[in-house]
Order: sequence, then C-alpha cells, then structure tokens
Amino acid sequence: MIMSNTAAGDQPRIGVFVCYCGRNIASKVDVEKVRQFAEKLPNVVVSRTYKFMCSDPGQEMIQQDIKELKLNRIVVASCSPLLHEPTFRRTCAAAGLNPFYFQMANIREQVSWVTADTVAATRKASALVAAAVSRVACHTSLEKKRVPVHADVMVVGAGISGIHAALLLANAGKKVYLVEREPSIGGHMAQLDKTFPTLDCSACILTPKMSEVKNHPNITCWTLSEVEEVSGFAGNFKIKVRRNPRYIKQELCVACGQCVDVCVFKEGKVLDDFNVGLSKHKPIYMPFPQATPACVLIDPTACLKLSRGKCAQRCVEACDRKAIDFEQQVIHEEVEVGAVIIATGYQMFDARKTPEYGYGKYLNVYTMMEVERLVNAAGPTQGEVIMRDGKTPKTVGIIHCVGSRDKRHHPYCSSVCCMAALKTAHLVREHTGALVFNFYIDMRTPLKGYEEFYDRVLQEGVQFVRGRVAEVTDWAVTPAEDGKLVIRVEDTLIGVARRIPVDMVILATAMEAHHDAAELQRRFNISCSKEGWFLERHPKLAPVSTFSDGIFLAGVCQGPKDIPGSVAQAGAAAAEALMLVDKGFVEIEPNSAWIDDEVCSGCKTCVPLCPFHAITYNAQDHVSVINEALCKGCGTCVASCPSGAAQQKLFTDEQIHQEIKGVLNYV
Amino acid sequence: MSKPKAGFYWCASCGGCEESVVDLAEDLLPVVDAIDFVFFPLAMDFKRQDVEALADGEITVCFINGAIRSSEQLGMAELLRRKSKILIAYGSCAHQGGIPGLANLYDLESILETAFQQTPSTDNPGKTRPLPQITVAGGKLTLPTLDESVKSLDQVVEVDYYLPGCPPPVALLKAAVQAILSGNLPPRGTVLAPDKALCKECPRLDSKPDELLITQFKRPHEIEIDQQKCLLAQGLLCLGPATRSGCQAACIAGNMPCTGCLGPTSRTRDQGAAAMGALGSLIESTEEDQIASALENLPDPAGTFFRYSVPTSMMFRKHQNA
Amino acid sequence: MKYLYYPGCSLKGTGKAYDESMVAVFQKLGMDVEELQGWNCCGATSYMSIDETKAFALIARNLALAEQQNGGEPVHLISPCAACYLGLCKAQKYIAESEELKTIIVDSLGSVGLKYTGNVKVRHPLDIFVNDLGLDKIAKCVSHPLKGLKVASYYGCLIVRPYATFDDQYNPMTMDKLMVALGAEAVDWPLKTRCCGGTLTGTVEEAGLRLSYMLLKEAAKRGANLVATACPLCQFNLECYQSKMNHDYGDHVHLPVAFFSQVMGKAFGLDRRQIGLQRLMVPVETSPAMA
Amino acid sequence: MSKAIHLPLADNFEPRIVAFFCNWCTYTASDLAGISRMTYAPNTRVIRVMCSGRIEPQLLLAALREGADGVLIGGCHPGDCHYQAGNYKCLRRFKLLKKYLDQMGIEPQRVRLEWIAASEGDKVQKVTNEMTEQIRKLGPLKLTAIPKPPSHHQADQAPVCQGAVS
Repeated sequence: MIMSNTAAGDQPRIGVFVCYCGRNIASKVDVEKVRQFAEKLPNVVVSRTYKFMCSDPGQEMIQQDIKELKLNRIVVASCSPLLHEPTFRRTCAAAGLNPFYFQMANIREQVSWVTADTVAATRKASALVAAAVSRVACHTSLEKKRVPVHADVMVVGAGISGIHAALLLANAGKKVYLVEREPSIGGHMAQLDKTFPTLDCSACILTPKMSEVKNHPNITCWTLSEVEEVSGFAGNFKIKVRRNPRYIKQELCVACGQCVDVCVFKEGKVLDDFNVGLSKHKPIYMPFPQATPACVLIDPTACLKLSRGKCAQRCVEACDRKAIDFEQQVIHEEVEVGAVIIATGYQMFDARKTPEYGYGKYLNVYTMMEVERLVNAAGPTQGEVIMRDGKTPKTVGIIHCVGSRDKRHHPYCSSVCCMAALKTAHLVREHTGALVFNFYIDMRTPLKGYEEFYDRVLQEGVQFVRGRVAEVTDWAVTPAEDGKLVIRVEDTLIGVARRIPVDMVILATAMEAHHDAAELQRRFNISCSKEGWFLERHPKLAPVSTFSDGIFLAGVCQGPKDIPGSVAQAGAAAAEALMLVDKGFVEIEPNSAWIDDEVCSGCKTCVPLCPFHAITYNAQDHVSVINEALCKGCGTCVASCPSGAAQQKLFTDEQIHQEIKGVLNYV
Repeated sequence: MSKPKAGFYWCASCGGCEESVVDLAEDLLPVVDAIDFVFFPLAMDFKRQDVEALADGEITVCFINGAIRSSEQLGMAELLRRKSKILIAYGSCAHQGGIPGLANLYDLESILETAFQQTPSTDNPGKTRPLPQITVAGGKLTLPTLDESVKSLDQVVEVDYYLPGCPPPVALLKAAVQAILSGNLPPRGTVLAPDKALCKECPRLDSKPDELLITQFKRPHEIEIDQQKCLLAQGLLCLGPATRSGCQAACIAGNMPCTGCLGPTSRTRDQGAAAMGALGSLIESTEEDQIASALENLPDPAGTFFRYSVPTSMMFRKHQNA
Repeated sequence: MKYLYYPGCSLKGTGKAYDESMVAVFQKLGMDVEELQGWNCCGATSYMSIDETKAFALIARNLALAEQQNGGEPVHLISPCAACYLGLCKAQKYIAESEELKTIIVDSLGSVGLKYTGNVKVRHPLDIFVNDLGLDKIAKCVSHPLKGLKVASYYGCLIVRPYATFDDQYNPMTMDKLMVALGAEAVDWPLKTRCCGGTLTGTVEEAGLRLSYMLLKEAAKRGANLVATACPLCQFNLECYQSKMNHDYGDHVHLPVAFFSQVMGKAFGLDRRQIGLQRLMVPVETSPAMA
Repeated sequence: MSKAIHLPLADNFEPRIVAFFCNWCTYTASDLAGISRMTYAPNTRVIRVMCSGRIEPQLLLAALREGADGVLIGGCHPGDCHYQAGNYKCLRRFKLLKKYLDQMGIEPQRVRLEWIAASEGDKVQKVTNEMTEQIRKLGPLKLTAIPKPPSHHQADQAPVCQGAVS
C-alpha cells in the first residue's frame, strides 16, 4: 500500500521529446524508434523528435505542446542533466508548468557516445526514456529555495593567478581575503628571470601587482597561512584559517635588514627555497628583495632562541623598532565568505625520480628552475651562470619532458616546458655563449608568438635533437668525452644513437600537483583528476567551476598552463565569483528531505546520520524533525528510516522505484 | 434476526493465534452472544462438509491463521474464502508467512531429509517417507502434499484485512471485532494495527540517546540487560523501529528485544530490508574490517531481520539457481 | 623466517666458487640455511624463449618444493644466480597475475603431488645480507678488513631489471655498501648494470667480447683492482676472455673478477679453498688484501 | 513495446544491470566516459541519486525483484563524499545486505559497490564491462515469482457487513 505522489485529480499528461543532437545521438540511437516506443508508454500524450531540442525552435515546440496539449509532465531525452536540465526546466517554467514536473533521460553521454551497437543503443535509450516517463508521473510541484549570500570572497594561493583574481575582485569593490602559505606572495612567477616569448623581466611586471595587493584597502592578505576547515555552502562559507607566527611584528618591520646582518650566524644556515636550494639563508631572513609583505621572518627550526631557547639575541638589540617577537603564537582566524577561488598552483617534479639523468649524482646537472635563479641578477650568482664546480659551461644540454609524457611518472604534457626550455636555451646562450642542445620528443609551441620564438632560437644557433634521452653518464669512451657529462640519445631524425658530451645538463622538469593537494581537495569538497589537478565542473563549458557551487579554480592547480593562461583563467574565476556574490542570493535545488510526523515513531535512527546536523528530536511529540535550511539533500536519512517516514524531494521512494521499473521495462 | 456467522481456521501455525481468542476473557462473552460460530476446529466439532454446505459468502467473517504450505491448507483457504464475506489474515503466519515461512530459506527436499532422516532422534534406516497416498485394507489413505514454498495467506487467496502479531494482541482483536460488528470498516487491505513503529509506544523511548551509534551487536545472553534502558542503546538488536506498534511493547516489557511480529508500517515495502537499512547505517565505523567485525554477531541476517516475513519479503524465498 | 637455498645449475658447474663461498658465508654469519631438496634447472633464459608456459612450470616446481620443504609455512628462497633469480621472480609475477596460467601451473604441479600457494618469497643474497642481517652485523664479522681493495661492484643486467625488487634500477648500491662494510673502497662505476654480452660471447663472440671489454676497461680506468659480480655468467665472461680481449683490442687488461660472496669470505678470514679462490683464472692474490 | 526493441533471444543472454550512481562522483564519471567516447557494454541502466547514502537495501532488492540480473552502486571514494560521509553509510548497509544476499543464494558478483571518482571515466568502463561479463557467465537471475491469488472481489470497496450486536 504505497502512497502515490501523484496528487489526486492530477492525471499525468506526459510529453516525450527525443533529441537527435545532430548526429551525436542519431548516429547510434534510432531516434524515431525511441519516439514510437515512448508513444506507447502509459500517460504519454505526445512523443516528438527534433534535431536540437535545446535550440530555440526545440524549446518552443515543447512550450507549445505544454499549452495546446495541456501537458503536465515533460520528459526530454537528450544529453546529461548535468548539462541541460536547467535549460529545459526554464523551458517548462516559461510555459507556465512547474519546472520540477520535468525529467531528463541521458541518451547521449550514457548511450550514444558509449555504445558500439546501434540496436543495443536504441534499446538502452528506450529503457532510459521509459524510466523517465514512469518517474515523472509521480513528480510533484516544488519551489527553489533562495538563500542570501555573503558578499566577501576568499582567494587561496597568492601566485600570479591568486593575485590577479584578488585584485579584480577588490577593484570591483569586494572584500577579499588572500591566503598564502609562503612568507611572501608572488608564487613561482617571482622566481622567474624572464618570461617567454617576450623576454620581459618577470619581476618587473609582477612586483607592481604585488604592491598593489599590499596597499589595496579591500584586500586582507595573510601570508604564512593555510586554510584549516571549511563549512557551509555556496554563498555562505565559514572558513577557518591558521596563521603561523612570523616572530616579527609585521606592522613594525621596515625590512631594513639590520637584524639579519647581526644574527649570531655569520653564514647562511638553511637552504633557501626561493633560490631552489642554490643558496642558504640565516634563521632570520628576508625571503627575497621584493618580498611582500616587505618583512623579515624567523625560521623557528633554525633559530637558536626558538629551537634551543638560548641565544645572544643580537637581532633584538639591532631592531630599534622592537619588531622582533619570539612570543608570537599561531592565530586561528574564522571568516565568512560567499565564494572561494582556489589558486594554489603547483610544485616541480623531483628530478631525483629520474636517476638515469644523474640529478643529485653529477654536480653539473641542474633543473630549469635552478637555472632561472642562476641567470637572475638577484640570484645566488648575481646572474652569472657559474656551475657547482665553479666553471662556466661551454656546452649545455637541455633535456625536455623530465617527469612528463612519461608513463612511469606523469603521462600528461606539462605544456609550458618546451617554451621554457627555449627561453632557457636563449638565456644560457646569452649569458655564456655556450653551444646549447635541446633534446625533445616533440616541440610544442602553439600559442601567440611562440612558434616565432622557436624560430628565433633556432636562428640563434641552438641545436635541436629529437629523441628521448636514455641517460646522462660520466662514462667517457673517447678522449673528447673525458671529464664531460655524456648525453646518450637516439636521434630519431637521423636514426642514429648519439653520445653528446656537455659541461652542463639542464632538466626541464614537469609541473605537478602539490603533494598535499588531496588535503585541500577534501577540505573544500571538490574533485581531483587522476594526476592530482583539481577537477573543473565541465572541461569545456565550466572550466573554472567545480562540483561544489561557489568554489572556483584559477591557474595551474587546475592543470599545467603558462602565465597568460593562468591570468586569463584567474579573470574568469573572478567573474564567476563576482556573479555569485553580487546577485545577493543563491537558489538551492529543492531536494531536501522531510519527515512525515504522521508516520514517524521517533526512533531517532536518522538523527546521528545527518552529516549536517539538520535533524533534531522533538521530545514533546516524539518525532524527529528536519531543519530544511540545513538539509543539503543527500538522502541518507531517507535510506535509513525504518518506517518510511523520511522522504526526499525529487528522490522519493516512489520516484526511484518507478525509475527502477522503467529501466527494466525494455524487455 | 440471524446473527452474523464467524469462522476460525488454522493452517501452518503453532495454534497460539486461536488461543489468543480466549485471551479476550470476559470480553469474549458478548462476542459469543453476538455471533454464531459456524467453524472453529479448536473449540467446536465442525467438519469440512459443514462448511461446504454453507452458501457462498454466508460466513460474515472468517479468521484464518497460519501460513500456507500444504494442499489441504490451500484447499481450506480457498473454500473459506468462497464462503466468507470478510476474510481476515489472523496473526503473523497468515499475514507474512511467520515462523513457518522461515522454511523458505531451504528447499523442500532438504527439509524432509532433515525431518525424516537427519535429526538425532530419528531412527529411520529404511529412509521411509510419508506417501501422498497408500492403499490399505479397507481403502485408500491420502496425505496432503507439500508445496516447494511457504506462502502467506494473501498469496493464495484475496484477503480483506490483516490482524498481525504472534499472537495478535488482544486489544487489536477486540477493536477488529467491534469494527466488524458495527460495520464501520476501513478500506479493504488495511492492516488492523497502528501505522506507527513500536518506538512510539515503547516505555523506554526516552532512554534512547538522540545520537545512537552501534559498535558491536550483542545477543541477549551476552549481557545483563538493563530493565529501563532502550535495548538498542544496550547493543541488542531490537526491531521496534521497523515494526508496527499495537502490542504495547509486550516483549520489551519482558526485557526482550522486539523481533518484528507485527510486520512493517504501510510505507515500507520490505520490513527486513528496511530494518537492515536502518540498523546497518548505525554501525559506528568507516573501516571495512571494523564494519565486518561489528556484524560478526549477526550470523543470520535472514532469520533475524525476516523472522516473520520471508515469504512476503522481496526475495520471497532462497534463490534456487537454475 | 626460514631460509632455503636454491643454487641452480651454474653454481654446481662453472660457478662452483659462488656456491662454495655463499655456503661458507652463510655459516660464518650463523644463518640456518638448508639447500632446497630435489631442485631442478630454472630453464635459464633459453627455455623461456621456447615455451613460456612449460618454462614457468619448470620454475614453479622449485617454488612448490620450497613450500613443501617448509610444511606450507611462509619461506624465503635464496637464489644467488642472477638468471635463476630473475626466472623465479618472473614466474611468480606471471602466475600471480594470470588466473589462466595459474590454473595450468597448479594442475601440472598437482599431477606430481605438489602445491604452490605463493607462500614463498624469492630473495637475492645481496638483499638478505644488507636488508635482513644489516651492514652492522656484516661489519662485525670482518676479521681482515680489505684495506686498499678498490671494488667495481657489478650487478649485471638481470638482478635489477626488469624488476627492481630490492635496489635502484639505474644505480643499485647494495653491493657497493656491502663492499664498504668489508673495509674495501667502492669505485664509482657507471656500468654496474650494463650487459656483459651474456650468451652472445658463445655465439657472436665479437659482439659479446666488446661488451665485456668495455666494462673491464672502464673499471680499470676508474682505478678498480677487483670486479665483484653476482652472476656466474658475468663472472665467466669477464674473467675467462681477458687474454683474448687483450689480443683482439691490443690492450693489457688484467683485472681479477670474483663473486661478491668470495670477497665477503676473504674479509671474514675464511680459508681460500673454502671460498673457492683457487678456482679463479685471473689470480685474485694480486689485489690488495686478497692475498 | 515498439517493434524496434528486440527481445534478447534466450540463447544470447544479455545481463540487465541497474546502476545507482551518485550525482557528484560516479554519475559525473559516467558522463566523462561519454565525453571521452569510451565504448562499454550497454547492459547497465543508470539511476542518478544525489548520494550513495540514499541507496537502501529496499531499492537494491526491488531492482532484483523487478528483473535485474545485477545491481551496481557507484559512490565517491572514501573521504571524498560530497556530503562528507554518505558513502560510508552506504558501505555499512551494503556489508550487512551482502551477508543477507549470501544467505539467500544470490551470487556475490551480482551485487557490487564501487568507489568511482568524477575523473575515473575509465573505471566506469572497466567495472561495467567486468560486471557484465561476470553476470553473463552466471546467467539470468530467475527469482521465484511471488504468488498472486486469483481475484475474488469485483468492486474494490470495503465489504458490507450485515447484522449487528443484538
């Protein structure tokens, strides 16, 4: 004795609309046969096909039928509901039909695109249509819930993407929290010397944006900080941020550097991250000259005072502004924002994982990022390319695709390395006049001005050898190879195995997702691709959205890309975030659960199961009650209710059972 | 004027249901005055022929208890259906198959094998089995045949009302009888018991924590059972949440967990499955092995969650691979 | 964990010294190691290229024997010969990954009353010495530190390829570490996993010889005064053809090539015959600390 | 039933698999499989729910009772649930249900729970093909039909009852 959700006197009059989607569906599914099949299903009043159901004429056809044939239920068999459900719901609404009297059958993504045999595809499509038809018959009219949104935005990660997004939003008048875990904002771009293909100075174009961030009234910038906890939902996120101590009173420090000079350590002690380990800094240090905030910090693990508790503390004496504060503790901030932009960037592939290239074994094997610092005037060698053995290279080999396009490590193309390698070749040549070889699998220079740059570097006399390098070895078989690093490679253009002796090897290592990307992914409840990049909602149509509404992606954290690409994406993410918070409210899918107190026995089974604590027990009436505002519509309580008192809108027992009957109806 | 006629019959069951009629005690007397019993093997000497002699629909109301397994039970059910205006499935066995319904977890042959050959107390070297018929001096003797599966009453004849319970609670029987005599009956097919789960009338409901999770299912003999505290909260597997009320939580009053005899509420398709969904969800663990060990003390889910309802469950019986 | 010892054919023939020294070293280290009873040829690389399934069955018999000898309890099977080691590892991997192959193997073993459950772990002695016993224990047993001995540790191509079970595929270090623990010096020698020519030396001599020659030449160039090997065939190729190399390539390479277990035995102060030093064709005595 | 829809011949049995996929991970993954044009067995029929936590034993059993030869549940990987822990609730029920189905003589391969992330289109392909083949080997699931009585009453109203307490 199951109650039907179809209200009395509401005899379903169903219209079924099957889409060809050009050839996308029609090439595998016999759309006409599906139409005929649907026509004979119970309650179906009309069944039509059309080339593109989502086009205006297609939608008008549906609306006309709703009006003329008094249809009160609509089924569209086309693509995925994740793509066009909103479209067709609007169509229904425009014709005066409650948009939730609509059901979609996904016969493209889940039928025509994945099925080889046309007969099988047609049968499967028909089954899905049957399911939609029997399901929609017991749909009810529902209203979307509107919730006001918080106008502030958080940007996580302050590389070029995060900085750009933050500035756009701030300039649009939004309050922005910019969270960066390094001591300075700027990200990898700050480490680069020049940018391809224009060869303009990276710092020169980045630092103005960095100081703009620092001075912007709408931007709260937290460095040395990480997101700890995220709760809430689109429009109303509550985010806890952990701010690690800098042991310096930021507002007092003017980065004069006297504290650094007087530190009891005369020499650097800690490998310098900014210089990719090519130099060392003292326990108290300035990350790099243009660091923002312009403020020193203390590394608690290396500082004698903080690690051992005893030190002459010369720095304290030296600082007349009394900015040093060994007592600083971790601060936990909690803020509310309407939207979040994640722009956490990437890390470089560890070249030690390709031992055949001898990084870490042979002194003169470098990564490309290290060379960026070598050629940089502010770098450890003041811009001179001096190798670890003190020599300047006369011959240099740049190996492409280290860690990328390699099934042992990352299958993907890291996309920027070819151009970066070309730039490196140019710079090294410029600095040393050395003969430079590039060892590549394929050259990939597709964007504006890139191919031209490739051509320019060719003209400059840089050598290109097509072939994946087998190994780098110091095994010399000819006198010419003595004391050199020998690059063994098959030159696939001339079909010869070559041994090319060089002084310096530069590895174009891949961009890869941060080792701890998965933690962030879970904290924000978004998805990761297999390679660890954050997953966009749709590869083409929602490239900066995620599956969690209100959380957007910018820059390399979504996949390898260069600076122009990152900046463009940051702009897109900012626009999406702006659209959300400016609108003032979010509409929430009416799929929340409710409990029928006529049936509920107050057994409380559902209470502990709700992940959002939306269910409370009313001790007076001995029933459990769902707070609709807190319910996010997972349906766990419904599945756990032993007496069928809990039900979920859009996913009632009856609706799902009808769908089960439907999908099995085709035989 | 003639009194309404009533009949009682007893199929595959223990007989407790008919005993329960006597539990009406003095309330039985007005009933006896008000109706004529035309068939009541437990209490009166009527024979099948007496029923056959009646006109179709002559019996006003007939209470059949017990599940249907044998040809005789089927025959009687059909006969009484024909002769009765109102047919009531009386008790868990008629309602859902009940304890006899557990036989659907085995195939017929293995049951006969056990009954007539395997049990320790059986001495049957000749492997003798009852025969459907045998000719002896003086004529042919027949025995009813057994069907492969046990069925609930409404799986063989149409049933007008259900009066659940093992045995049905007196209060429910009384209410039913009054409804029948007064003639104001609910829609056909109604289960004549409250449509809320047992927790509603359980005296221990308030002692149930709002956020109850289960780390280990316990069995009654393993712990000293607190007389006041919710049994689920003590780790005992109580089916109260998935079972109709109407019994005033008699078993719980006896400090024993509910085993589900009054069947599911009208919103649930499958009592055992609903109970598994509910209690399974409450296991407090995210690790597969911990979940498994929490379930160790549930060696027999079918017998535990479907004690009275195997034939009316969605599986109906153990799957017999073709 | 119980250790069983699978010498393989070579160690009973050309590689006798490997066998003798290995057993002696086991004793010296106080390891309780039994020889696998009734073991058979692993089929080496040749059988594999003729009939894989039969080759696997042949190898699996040894694995089954190991399980049987240890009463079905988990057991480690030590296989010093590089070819046997690879064969055993490969067989285990393929049987584990292919249900089809597994059924065939299990059936064929069953027909001779043997069982293979996968309860046996194939181990190389290098792995055992360095990772089970540990270099400290090894160092403790050293009575005659190998002062001045410069060893080029030669792993050959089979121990770490294609399966790098216990060491780095490109730059294995276990043997180098072992040598250092014995008081010797490990020469940085990039050819440690390069092919010695294998059976080529017996068929296309010129090709094989060249490969072996490159190895020795580079080892000498880097100041090695001894090459330590972990493979009977490598040892044979590198040692026995030295005069021919010198003749063909107009060179005068003279480099002792010993099994790493012999070098261990020497450092442990074992008798030279006990560790088969007298069997070497290029006398090892010329090398420091080996006299 | 339209003529276009061929009935499968008894001798070439085509398994019927009902798949319950969660909206956020597995349903998206099966869309991705489509976008990536990964061809796979046409035997699954996907029913979208918001979370695998919505899947209860009753739904799964109903699918088998309605004629499915197998049921596949797809949810987010542990820790990745869009609703924090719905997939764990699903897992707990599932473990208990499997125990029951085992008793009821349902082969384990017929009912399967898989964690498939939004990016794992290939896993949808793999699992679907695998399951289809396994069930093809097992053959159709022919549950014993639930008996239905012959109709006795014509009009379906409450029966009238004559006589009253005297």
